Amino acid sequence: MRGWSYLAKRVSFSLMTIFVATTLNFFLFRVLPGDAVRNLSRVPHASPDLKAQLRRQFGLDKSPWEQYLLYLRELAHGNMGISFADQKPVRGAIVEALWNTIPMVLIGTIVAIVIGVATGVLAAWWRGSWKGSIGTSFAIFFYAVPTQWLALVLLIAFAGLLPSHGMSDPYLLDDSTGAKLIDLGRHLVLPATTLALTLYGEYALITRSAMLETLGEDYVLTARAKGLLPRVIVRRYALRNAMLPVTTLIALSLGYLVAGAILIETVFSWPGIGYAAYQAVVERDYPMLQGTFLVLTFSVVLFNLIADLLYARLDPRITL
Amino acid sequence: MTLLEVRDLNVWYSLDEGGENHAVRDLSFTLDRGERMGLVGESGCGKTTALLALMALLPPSASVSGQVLLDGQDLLAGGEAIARQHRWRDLALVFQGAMNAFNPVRRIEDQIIEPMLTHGTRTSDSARDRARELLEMVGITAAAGRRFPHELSGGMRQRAMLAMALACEPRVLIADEPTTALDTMVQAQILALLTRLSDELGLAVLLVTHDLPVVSQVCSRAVVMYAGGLAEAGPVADLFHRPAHPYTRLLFEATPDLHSDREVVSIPGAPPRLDEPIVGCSFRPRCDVPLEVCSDRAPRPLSVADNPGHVAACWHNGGAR
Amino acid sequence: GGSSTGAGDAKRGGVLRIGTSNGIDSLNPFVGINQDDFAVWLAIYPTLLQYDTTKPGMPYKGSLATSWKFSEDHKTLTFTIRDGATWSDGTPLDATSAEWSLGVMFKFADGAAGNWGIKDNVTSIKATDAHTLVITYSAPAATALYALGNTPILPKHVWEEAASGNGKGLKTFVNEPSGDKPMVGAGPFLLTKYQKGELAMFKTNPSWYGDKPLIDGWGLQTFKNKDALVTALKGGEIDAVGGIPPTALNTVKSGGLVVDEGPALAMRDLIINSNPDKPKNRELLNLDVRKAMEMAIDRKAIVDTAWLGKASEGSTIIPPAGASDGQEWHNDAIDVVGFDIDGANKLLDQTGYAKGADGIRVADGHPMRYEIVFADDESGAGDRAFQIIQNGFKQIGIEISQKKMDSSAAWEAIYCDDDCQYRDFDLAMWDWFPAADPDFMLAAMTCDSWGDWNDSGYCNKEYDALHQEQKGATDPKARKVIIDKMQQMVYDARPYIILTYDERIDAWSSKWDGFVESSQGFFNNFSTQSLEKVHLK
Amino acid sequence: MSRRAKAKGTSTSWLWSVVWGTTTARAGVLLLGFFVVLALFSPLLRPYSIDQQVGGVYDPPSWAHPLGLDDGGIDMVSLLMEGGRMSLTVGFAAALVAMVVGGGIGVLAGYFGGWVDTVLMRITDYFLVIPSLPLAIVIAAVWGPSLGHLIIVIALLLWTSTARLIRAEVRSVRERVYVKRARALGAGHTRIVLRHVLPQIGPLLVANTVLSVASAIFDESALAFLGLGDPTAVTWGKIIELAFLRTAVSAGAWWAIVPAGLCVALVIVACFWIGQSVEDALNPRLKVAHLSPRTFDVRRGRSEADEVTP
Amino acid sequence: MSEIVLKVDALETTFAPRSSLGRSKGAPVRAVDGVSLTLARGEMLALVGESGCGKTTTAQTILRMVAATGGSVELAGHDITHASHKQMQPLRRNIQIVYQDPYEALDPRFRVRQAVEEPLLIHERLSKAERLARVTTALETVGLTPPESFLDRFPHELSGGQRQRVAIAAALVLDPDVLVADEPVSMLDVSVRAGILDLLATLRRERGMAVLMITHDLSTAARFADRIAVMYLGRIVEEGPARTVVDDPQHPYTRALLSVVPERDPLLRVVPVLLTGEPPNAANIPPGCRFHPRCPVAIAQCREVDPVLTDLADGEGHRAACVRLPWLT
Ligand SMILES: Nc1ncnc2c1ncn2[C@@H]1O[C@H](COP(=O)(O)OP(=O)(O)OP(=O)(O)O)[C@@H](O)[C@H]1O
Ligand SMILES: Nc1ncnc2c1ncn2[C@@H]1O[C@H](COP(=O)(O)OP(=O)(O)OP(=O)(O)O)[C@@H](O)[C@H]1O
Ligand SMILES: [Mg+2]
Ligand SMILES: [Mg+2]
Repeated sequence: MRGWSYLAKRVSFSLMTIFVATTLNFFLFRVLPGDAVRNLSRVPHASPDLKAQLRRQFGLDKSPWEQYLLYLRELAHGNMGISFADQKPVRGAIVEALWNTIPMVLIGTIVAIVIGVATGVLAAWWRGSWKGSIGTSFAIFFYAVPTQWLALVLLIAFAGLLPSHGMSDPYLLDDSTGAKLIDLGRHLVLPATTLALTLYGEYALITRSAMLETLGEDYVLTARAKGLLPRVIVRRYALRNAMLPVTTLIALSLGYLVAGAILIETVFSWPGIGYAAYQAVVERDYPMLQGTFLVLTFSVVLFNLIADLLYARLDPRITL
Repeated sequence: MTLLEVRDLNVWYSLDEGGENHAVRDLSFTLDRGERMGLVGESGCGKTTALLALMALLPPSASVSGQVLLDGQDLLAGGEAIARQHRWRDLALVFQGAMNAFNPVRRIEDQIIEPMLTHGTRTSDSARDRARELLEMVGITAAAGRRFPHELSGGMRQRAMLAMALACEPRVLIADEPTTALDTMVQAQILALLTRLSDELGLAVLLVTHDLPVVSQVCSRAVVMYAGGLAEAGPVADLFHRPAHPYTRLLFEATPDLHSDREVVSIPGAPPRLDEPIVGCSFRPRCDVPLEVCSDRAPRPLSVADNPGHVAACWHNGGAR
Repeated sequence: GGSSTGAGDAKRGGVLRIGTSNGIDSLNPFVGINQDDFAVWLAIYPTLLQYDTTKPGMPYKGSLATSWKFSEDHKTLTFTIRDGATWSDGTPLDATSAEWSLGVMFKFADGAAGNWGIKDNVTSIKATDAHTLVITYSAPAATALYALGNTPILPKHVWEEAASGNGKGLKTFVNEPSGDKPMVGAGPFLLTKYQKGELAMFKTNPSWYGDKPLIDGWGLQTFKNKDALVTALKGGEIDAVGGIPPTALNTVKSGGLVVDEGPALAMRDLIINSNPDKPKNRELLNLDVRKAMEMAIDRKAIVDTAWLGKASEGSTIIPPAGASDGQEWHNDAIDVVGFDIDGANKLLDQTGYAKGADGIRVADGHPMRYEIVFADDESGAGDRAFQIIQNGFKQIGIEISQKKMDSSAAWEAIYCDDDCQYRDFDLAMWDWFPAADPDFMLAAMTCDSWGDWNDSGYCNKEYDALHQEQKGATDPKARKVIIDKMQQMVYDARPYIILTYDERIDAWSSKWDGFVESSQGFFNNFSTQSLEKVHLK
Repeated sequence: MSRRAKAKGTSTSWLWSVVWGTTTARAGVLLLGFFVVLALFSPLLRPYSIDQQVGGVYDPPSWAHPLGLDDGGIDMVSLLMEGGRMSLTVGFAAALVAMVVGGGIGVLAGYFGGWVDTVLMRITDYFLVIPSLPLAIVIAAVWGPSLGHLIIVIALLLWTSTARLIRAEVRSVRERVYVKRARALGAGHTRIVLRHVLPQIGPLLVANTVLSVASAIFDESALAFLGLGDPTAVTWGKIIELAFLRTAVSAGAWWAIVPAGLCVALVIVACFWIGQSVEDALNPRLKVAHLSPRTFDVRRGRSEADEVTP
Repeated sequence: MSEIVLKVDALETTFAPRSSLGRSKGAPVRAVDGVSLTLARGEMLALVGESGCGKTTTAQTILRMVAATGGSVELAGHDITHASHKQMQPLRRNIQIVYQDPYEALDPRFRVRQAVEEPLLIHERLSKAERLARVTTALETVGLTPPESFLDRFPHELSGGQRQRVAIAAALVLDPDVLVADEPVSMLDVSVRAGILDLLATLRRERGMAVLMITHDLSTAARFADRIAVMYLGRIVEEGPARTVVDDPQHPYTRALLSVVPERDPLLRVVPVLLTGEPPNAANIPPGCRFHPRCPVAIAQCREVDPVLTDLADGEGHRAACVRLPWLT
């Protein structure tokens, strides 16, 4: 019973948040400068007639409140509007962009989690010795370097060796699945590495401090008193408990990741959601921008929820 | 008869800000098979440190000298590998904060089983049976073993902790203030349980507390520590009725009685700092009957009235000049 | 430049991979405005004419129309349409097709088809038979061929529905290939695949009415990141690039690539608000002040530093690369004032705007400090140019600061809307990519263009009269005389100080040959010659 | 023990002893100090003017220009100094704004609890889930780019975490006995907040602000890179952006990109070292490790204490 | 009996259950459930009972730190149960509190002087010199002599006993009528407890200050208090002169509580009466006598009748709340 009410509470908060974000999202974009219709029509010579007609078509002649209701209604039907830039439904473009972002982000994140957590554990274990300091220093460095800079540096270092633009070679002759996968893999290397490196630092630092915290807990001392081997204690006691905050933080960071990929996608022209958001700003494409913004918010809310549920799942003190 | 012997134990903690805390000083005592002994002293006098030293569980910032002999084998000399084999099999430890002594994300039962499997004293099936048995023994239902630590009350947790301590049938149970965090009624229950277990299983118990009456009721012998060193040790009756160290006497006098309106005293002053060398008797500044020699030289623990089981480190108790 | 060999012995086949940093904006001819869009339409749709970019004056040459003829009074234009042309799906392509398509653009010239601008003086468009298309005008039109020539002819059977009613469907029509089928077209190439913002793929159109191209097809890949563009070219991921950034020239040259440089049809300008009703900072209307400003601009430094030498010093509003109808339109007789700080200071001293204690001149009681509206698409080279101008102005006691805006905001800041009279700005920096024919650029300076393309607020009746006159000057030589005069007028009044004319840098892999030597580069929106002739070595 | 460590409290001198007493924190202070000094005196120390061309476009490093020249032929060392001045200004200003806003909201929510807490924290929650970079993009686009707006945008990204942290800490401070005692005494809210709560959270706020400076500089570089920085101010982020726009990568001019990013990274590392050391010191639990690859020493011989004789 | 300075009548304090989504989760916690007590000038009343029985909550309610949900509190003749913040302010100086934990009771950044003068700053307008004089006197009173050597110290430079003395000095400086001491010595070492308790005894003797001392240590209560009130699950179950309650307990709960107090003398070993059953839960108070589920002598009637405090015939103001009283021996 309690579990369901917890779930219900979390889910309703998430929905509430999405609603607020949607509303904010709508009104925020109303204040952008630049006339939507001018951008929309892309025609400086457009007659007043045509402009008025376009205004009507895009609902820009209505009051903001009416537009807002209209927007909500359409959204409820999964309609995110028509892109001003290319007159195509926003939803399709966003779905496509998301599918492009996901593999890159997924691979980068998995790599980051694996090496980040491992470094964090070892750095905590070797705290105070030179080995620990090296681990920590690496982590801090990668935590500190600007993402776009790291991307550029990798670009300089690997220019010519690895593709640095887009996610596939459009002129690939061999169109077998294997060749396509290899091609995608080659394109993935630089963006995913950039992502993995920047995240790695963060994850290692989070893990390290969570480990330090748990290593100071009384149950670790008890475990030692029980005669358990250090590696058993690290795994079953320290890491297992440290993973509670680490998992949550990682899940949370995943939510922001999609948005955070903007920089990487910009440098490597990766046709993902972040790049789409950036392009939409540049092109003043309100519907597209609203759409990406909504998707990004949605991802944060979703991962927040996942983090909560995961925490509840991992920590028996919280009953689901 | 002697099971555990501590000889000239010294522990220093090196401090972050430089210097070191000499937390345990030349502590020696013995613990016999099946015996219940109390270790009492003011807060910060080194009780916990001494216990951790017994199990070689001190932090890396510590350094020790002296010997901890279990059946004649030195636990400190062998390093972590040797000490680990003895932990829980021979010496089990119950901490003050049973709250935090259990891993919050694992079931009680699994945590009880764990040392049995680690030390290979049981197979996994019989270990599980044993865990249930132990839980029943300390007065919680075996089903409670399937629960997580936070699902038990403080008293139940302390009992479960006792059950866990008994898992490998240790010969010595070391209990560091096992009842301070608990309510008087629960405290009485736990102490009764402890007494019963030690009687039934022939378990030697080293009970650390700052509550003298508890020691009086539960233990046969006690060691009184002051500023890291031994002040007096002996049978509790002797300590109460014939204290040979003014600190022991004052400590008893500072404790009120339920049924008498006897004057209750306090001991003026505070214990000495442990990060500075102590010249002379460490208790001298607070002592109500100081001698001249006390400020110059530290007294050695000597037998009181030729009773080898009762020692006191006080110039009033004699000592070579 | 690329050399052309005879088509006969050249190797056939291969896909030419072109990289661009401009990119396709939209494939819908009623929506797209990018240069690459126009180039693509030219490649996939038939046009009546194309330009011959191999000749300096870019004369017209036939395409779907084999010949054209003006009547005596220059009010009727007759095209002869070639025989046997078809759309790629087999539907016949003849004069009626052109009539329908141009008719639609004519009909909606005030609306959806505004950017094709084919309305000027046109009274009717008629196909008298399958081979003859007749356009009639209300007045002699010097720009008739320019207006009609390169306009894509769209397949009626595809567009008919979108063009029905008020034509609002034209703007929302999705003009992209679907599935495996190439899009219906009748140019030298067919569009087979399109991914917005990334790639367009073309294959040679087997049923094209012209000479078959040598390649199997070509692709146009968009690189928003210029570094990636250059890297891809160097790494052999693409074969040819139009518009290499000057900063990468050395890298490209050292990479064993063929580099082709030439003037481009683009310019960078400093706009001085010339609205005569300007209420504030009216000293900027003073011609001497403007002249002094020009004298304080070190154009050479801009060319060298901002453009690394890959630009030329500007003068008039018609770039030297502007040519059509066999005529080059730039007035090179203009006496451009040189970089001369002392002269500028002297000139300003005469105006009475003396320097204040802080070295800034004071005009009518206020210091000569101005904000420059700066469209952020000029960033990079533009920033550098600004810096140089700022330094120069400082030496003559004028302080300017950069007010960077994205292009929408910049547009808001300087362009008049429908009925606005005045925009409150002093100076601005932006660019122009004029058309081949000078009419468009000249029109942007007329009083009529207020509320439209006229962003400087310049208005001069005499100039407007000349503008009307050149429109009717059907002889290019005569027209040039008028246009020279107009260029001089604008230069003297300085609503614009033209800073530089762009130069383009194209480069391609040495595996390829056959690019047609052209003033407009190998990939442009004037002709498909290069794409038709290019081939593997 | 830990209780005592905590009760020892946190005074300014304590803060200083942490910052100057820990090796990493001291390294951080020195590193940050180095950049701050360079920044403060950048107009005096700069070897060359930052708007005067002193050589060719993207000239490589030489003795006269150890880090080469940028795409406008301007000395990189001078540019980096000026960039540092601006980046640090943005960083510190944004962190301060975030500290005031976030700290204020955190204190209010944490101290008053109840509906004040609920409302303020809900607002914070909403801000927390809004993807910050796109929000910043939109705001920068709406307001137009300027240093002041940039500072506000970045502060907007930062204040939520400060608010949450401070709220949590204030809630715990509020439950401290001495605060309860003050309430029992009849002390007003102002007095309690100003005299008891604020001084107590001070060090944490300082640590958090130092870390915020790092985030702010990081965010500035990201926004600048996306073209949302102040176009007229030279910042490290701006330097990277310009180099990117002007194809420094394909021009092979690594010196136009690498040093600016390293500067950002170094400042962030310095802030991290300081902030983290303070936070660690505030959390004495981190000092205890019950498990470690090292073990205690075993000393031979007897205690010296015994040998002490007057 | 002399002047009553504090009168608590049928005091009730209920903590609302935590709610989620508008629905309440669990039952309300009735931490204090009908407590009545009086405190006369110069008297020390010890409130004893198991952990969680509501001792602290009673104190907090008396001090208006939490709101009472029923009953009344009268301080020196003023009903303060519903006094506003403003009305309460001048009355606060009459009632002061000392907390259990001397390590937490002082602001770590306040010097001794500041900690002790804070009440003066809040309640009185005095010159700096006057304040210093008051602070010095207070420090002397609590035995921190010479005061000058303590004035400028920080709490961490003091021992636990000294800190508790500073806390008491800060409570004394306003010369209150009532001092509430919530477990004032339980965190201190045995060796220094007596000093603090003696100090409290002196204060009430010499200043006529009434002390409400909360403790779970019956020996201490017996030794230092005039009267003892035994609390169980939010209610006082037995009350009377300290000696009488200890030597002649009437309520079975008091008896059990007394039986588990360990004796100092190892030779006197007593057999404790161990209560079984779940520890009491203030969110779930059993019907009838609230002690019956754990009572060793409960009878059927206990399940129905909720006994009230009744005077016992010994004429010493000894009262207990048990159905089975008076014992038939
Ligand atoms: N890790 C450590 N580093 C430095 N000093 C320490 C450390 N642990 C304990 N000490 C110091 O050593 C002395 C003895 O501490 P210990 O915990 O053994 O005392 P205790 O008798 O158990 O006290 P309590 O009754 O408060 O538990 C104290 O002065 C304490 O401050
Ligand atoms: N703020 C609160 N909200 C909800 N329940 C509370 C609150 N404070 C106390 N309680 C509950 O009220 C009951 C009485 O608590 P109180 O602290 O008064 O007991 P106590 O007798 O002082 O115990 P102890 O001896 O442990 O200090 C307990 O069940 C406690 O859990
Ligand atoms: Mg201890
Ligand atoms: Mg309490």
